[in-house]
Amino acid sequence: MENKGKKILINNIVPIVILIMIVMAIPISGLSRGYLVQEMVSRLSRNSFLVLSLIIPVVAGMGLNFGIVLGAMAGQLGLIFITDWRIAGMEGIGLAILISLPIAILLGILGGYILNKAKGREMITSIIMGFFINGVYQLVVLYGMGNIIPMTNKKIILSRGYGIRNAIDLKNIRQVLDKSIVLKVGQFTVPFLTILIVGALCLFIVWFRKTKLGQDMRAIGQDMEIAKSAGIAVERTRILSIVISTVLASIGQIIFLQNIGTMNTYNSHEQIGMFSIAAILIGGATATKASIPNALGGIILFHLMFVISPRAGKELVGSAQIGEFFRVFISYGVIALALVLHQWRREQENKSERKKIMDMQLSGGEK
Amino acid sequence: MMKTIFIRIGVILAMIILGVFLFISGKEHVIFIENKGEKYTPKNAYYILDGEKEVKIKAKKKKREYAKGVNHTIEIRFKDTSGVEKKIVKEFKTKMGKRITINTAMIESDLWLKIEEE
Amino acid sequence: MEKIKSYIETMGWPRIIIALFLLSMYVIAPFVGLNLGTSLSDTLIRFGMNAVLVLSLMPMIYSGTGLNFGLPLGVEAGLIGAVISVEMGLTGVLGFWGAIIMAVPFAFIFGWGYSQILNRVKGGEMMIATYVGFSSVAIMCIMWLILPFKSQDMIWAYGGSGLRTTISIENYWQGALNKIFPMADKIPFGEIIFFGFLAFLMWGFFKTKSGLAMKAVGANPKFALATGVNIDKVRTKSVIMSTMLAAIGIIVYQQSFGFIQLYLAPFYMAFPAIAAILIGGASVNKATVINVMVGTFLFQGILTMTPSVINNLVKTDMSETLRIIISNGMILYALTRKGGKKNGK
Amino acid sequence: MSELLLKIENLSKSFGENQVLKDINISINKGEIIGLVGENGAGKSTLMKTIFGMPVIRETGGYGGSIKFEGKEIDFKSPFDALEAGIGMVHQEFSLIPGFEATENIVLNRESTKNSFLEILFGERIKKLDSLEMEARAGIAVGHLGVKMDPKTIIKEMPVAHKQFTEIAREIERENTKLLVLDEPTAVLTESEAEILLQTMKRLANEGISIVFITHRLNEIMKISDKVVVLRDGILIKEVETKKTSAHEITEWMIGRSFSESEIIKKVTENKEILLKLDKLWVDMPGETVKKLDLKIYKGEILGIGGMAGQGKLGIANGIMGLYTTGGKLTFKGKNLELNKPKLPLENGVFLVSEDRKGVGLLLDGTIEDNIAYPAIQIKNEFVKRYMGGLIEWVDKKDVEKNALKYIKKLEIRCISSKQTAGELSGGNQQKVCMAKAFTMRPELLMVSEPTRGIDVGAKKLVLETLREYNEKYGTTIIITSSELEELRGISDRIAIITEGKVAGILPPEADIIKFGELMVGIGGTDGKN
Repeated sequence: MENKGKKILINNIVPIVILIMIVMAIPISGLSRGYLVQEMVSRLSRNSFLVLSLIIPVVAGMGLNFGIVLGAMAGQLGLIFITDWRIAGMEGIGLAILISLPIAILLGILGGYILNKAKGREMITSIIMGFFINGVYQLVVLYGMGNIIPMTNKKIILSRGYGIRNAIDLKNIRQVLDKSIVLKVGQFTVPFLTILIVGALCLFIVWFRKTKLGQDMRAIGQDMEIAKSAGIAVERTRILSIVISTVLASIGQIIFLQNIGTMNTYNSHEQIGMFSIAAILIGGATATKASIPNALGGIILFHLMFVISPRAGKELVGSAQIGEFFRVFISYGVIALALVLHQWRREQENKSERKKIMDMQLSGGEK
Repeated sequence: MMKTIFIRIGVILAMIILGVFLFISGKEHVIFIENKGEKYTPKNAYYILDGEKEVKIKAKKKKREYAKGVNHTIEIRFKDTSGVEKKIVKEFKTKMGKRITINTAMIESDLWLKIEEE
Repeated sequence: MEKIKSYIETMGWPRIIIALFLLSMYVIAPFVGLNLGTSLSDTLIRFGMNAVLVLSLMPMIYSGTGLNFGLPLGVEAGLIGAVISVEMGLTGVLGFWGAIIMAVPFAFIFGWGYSQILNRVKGGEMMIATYVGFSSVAIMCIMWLILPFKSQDMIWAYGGSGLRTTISIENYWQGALNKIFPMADKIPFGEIIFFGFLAFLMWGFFKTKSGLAMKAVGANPKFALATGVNIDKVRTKSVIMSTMLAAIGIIVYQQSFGFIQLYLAPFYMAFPAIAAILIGGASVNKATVINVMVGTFLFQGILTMTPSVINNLVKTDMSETLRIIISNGMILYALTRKGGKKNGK
Repeated sequence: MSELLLKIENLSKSFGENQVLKDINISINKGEIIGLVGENGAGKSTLMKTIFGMPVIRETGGYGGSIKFEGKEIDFKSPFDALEAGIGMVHQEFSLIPGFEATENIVLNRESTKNSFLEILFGERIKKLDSLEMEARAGIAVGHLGVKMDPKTIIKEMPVAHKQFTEIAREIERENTKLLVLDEPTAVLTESEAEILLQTMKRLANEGISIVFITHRLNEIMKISDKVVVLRDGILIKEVETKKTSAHEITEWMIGRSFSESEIIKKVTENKEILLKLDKLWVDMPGETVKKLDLKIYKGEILGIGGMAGQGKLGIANGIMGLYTTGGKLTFKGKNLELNKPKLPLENGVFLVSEDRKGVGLLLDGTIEDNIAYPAIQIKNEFVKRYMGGLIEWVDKKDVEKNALKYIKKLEIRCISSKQTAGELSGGNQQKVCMAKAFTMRPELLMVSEPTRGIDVGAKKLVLETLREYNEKYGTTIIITSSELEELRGISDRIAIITEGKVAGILPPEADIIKFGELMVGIGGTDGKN
């Protein structure tokens, strides 16, 4: 029993450490409990869709997919078009998703193909791919829109006549999803429709794991060679997992930006990639195992820390800026720590696995 | 196999049609409302566009409104030449690429709605 | 024809495309009203600034620890050295060497700690290096605010505590290397000679006993193990060397640039350096001094030429976007090659 | 019961110019168990690959002769065609998904699914799995084996025997499995587990599934196979009913090579001084595990280590050099030598020429002279000039080149110059470079693993002569580990046969070849006393 307990402790070391830090920091930061809960509800509804989209590639053995940035870009392109055409309300969100769908699928296929060529190095390749496609995105948005791609709405075009402005006000779809059905639970306002959509995604993930495609992905995630020898189309299935994750990320980004109301065209997609992966890692996920509790728990922990640390920094050391940098440090430090622990633990497991076989053979051979 | 191809093409077509529909019903149109009558212009008039809150418009003034979708109703309230409070409800349609100006003062005459090329 | 084909094979298509791209830039420059002399010296100056930073990647590539995405860690050590040297008010060549001497111990400690982590995660180095680099930048941001620096040129004017984001070393040791060379603004003799000296040391190191051991660990770890080489010790040595060279590299960069950039400046410094050495022909586990020189020249050439040439041609400043596309495109190309077979995650 | 299932007629196969299979004629009836025996390299795995339609066979020029399955000529493009036709194969190392349940493994990629309307749109892989149906199918398959095993357990937590049964269950769960090939299934099982497996095979045969049982344990063959097929050097020696033969006779066929009279100059080793003693040595080398082995090596002798592949003979040398995790006690010249420290044996004058030339023995893109000098530089600081009080240890290129040229002449290494990269050399020349590397170290104990594997005859002769020359001239003790029994008998003073990770017995080179055979298949055995 003790070994089992120890095992659970080691597996979830990261969430526990963060939890302890948060519990200590709450009193220092002086933020009221009510404020924190309300903040968590809105942040949970805003980020869940994006973080959940990370689960499928992990199941398929592609590791934590920094290609989520690709999906976010596709979502933003959709939003740019509907703002330009001035489509408002739910129709605007629907159309944005519809426009971003083909783009996300295309980027997903491209991403999956590249990752297939860099087997064993998926995670670092997906980071670099995120930067590369960001360059292409800037080429299209900063230089393409306005001259090559006709844009009518002058408010989002730069003064020089082409290229999209850095910050766009999405007033025609701001909070449309969240405000549509609002539940009053005690003194907290809960954006019920968004929570419903997130719930639907959770059901989809659970259902998807049970389909033949989901099973193939789980098999490939565990051992690609055996899956291939059993006749599973490994390359195609890996690309499919990336396409699904990219499409979900584009929808997630649209939900995220409609909640915030403004979009900074050139870095909100990079930021979101970083925060989502930090969140799921804080939730206890690893490069080979990720579940829905990891995602949702991770969001709460990450954003609690995100909100508290600047205030705690201010109270403790008298400068919010330190709190600000502390927050950046925590999100990167946590990713580094989680990755190191995961790699290290995998080595320990392999070693003990080998030792177990060896002892068994030594004793087995005795008879 | 042919069946799946047809189904898939059908779904793609449906998505495109859905997109067009969303575009039309979601498009925000610019509607100008002015209070300039030929003979008589009420000192101030009030209008409610698509059930939004009531807006006051002084004489000779012009206001810009954004309205989503195709069918709209406008309810105008003003005092006529003899000082009697009048309330009139009109319906109108917005069309793609057309600019609409509604003249509250001339609401009763048939010149209340002007549609020009944008 | 055979000869050309094999030559293309070894050079690799992307490198040829970039070299032609750069050549075309130099050809177009005069037609677009740019005098060739200034653009060439512009490239050379930037070459001098970045060459040592790119050289710092070599030891880790040789020892098979992969591309050093944790370069910012070494850069931070260099920044500490530079800041202390300014705090002590050292000027001229003394200031420059003072900064290096101050930076080396920090680089040693940072490098050692960094190598202990990397030795525990063999196979997954690149991914973890990236985040160790990012977190080190974040910690140092806090340090710049807390550490007790007094020199007026460095701390915030009103607040009085914490360092400014950019510190001018105008009157300290800017251009220290070029004091004794005539037209230094045209061709940075100082930096090039300094780089030559370090490159020679690097070339020499790989002819010594521990240099050979390091090459063996990178090329074939099983062979190294069978020859009794202590793999972890060699990898630690290579990481410490890389971190120290990165510290020296940033000091050379600042000495020519004229400013010390703190806080989040070093955040993305690893990627251009790695793109440069890859353009030069290096792969995930093989790099030579020639790769460093060719790569830095080509990469910096593109950075200096694209803004001026394209601006005049198309009247838009696309250089920033092009830089991102080319540098990350190169790294992506290297990562998807079969070459780096065994390590790097 | 005699309905014909598989008929192989004068099958032949060659890779490049060496002939691997010559004129094989085998017929397998429905529900018959065929015991397939033969030394490693006798062509067993190539035969199986040909039947199974592995791409490697087609890529290397296909095969001669014909294979008829159920009367029809087969031309399988890939193993999946063979599976479709009803031929299942269970390899020695498990191909099971560790994190999956036994059920999921048994029906892998043949999962039963529920229909769903989405199917038309997203393809049939979108269908939901029908886990109840899958569990039922797995239950039947496991029941079929007559083994009580819970199909819900995860593979990782299963005992080895159950993993073996899961894999067999997967193969027979296919609807029309008619022929099952089992490659060394009992190698990892204990006695009792092997017994259950044999009963299961009997039960499956009675139900009409024919089984090809590849093993080197002759007692198992005698117990359950209906017919025995003996292969040696690619030739079909014998196809006979098991009833009409005996284990002794089979060994003879397996190994009965004519005892070539290569001249043996016998050197009687009278001085019994022990150079190296191994007590309860275990080595965790994948595929070559050594289990609690005791062995004594005398100073100045040439000890041959033989045995079948995968029995652990290669593990010994790698274990001594600390290349794989090792345990037990190792005394060298009376001193206890700490294990798992590769530097220690090298410093004490022990050197290993590895069996894996390309993977361990050489730096393929390093020059010949560097390769030869590497260990000497790292361990003995030879060829190194010290400057500034040892701060700089500069490698003297001229010395390195001189030393390399000496060996290039002595061992007749055919190369353009000593600066040529090792990767460009032929197999034989690469082996000579490895030998030169060993001789530069002037070791007291030289271990050589598979020195003559895959090299031309001329190089073979030269390598063996040089080894004997160094043994006589410098008194270097040599341990040669090889699967070429003839070679060992030609050069060693004593030959130890390793079976199942232990010393099965030590024989003088001129002992009867059958005695060697028996030790190899684990029948006889003097348990390595003398």
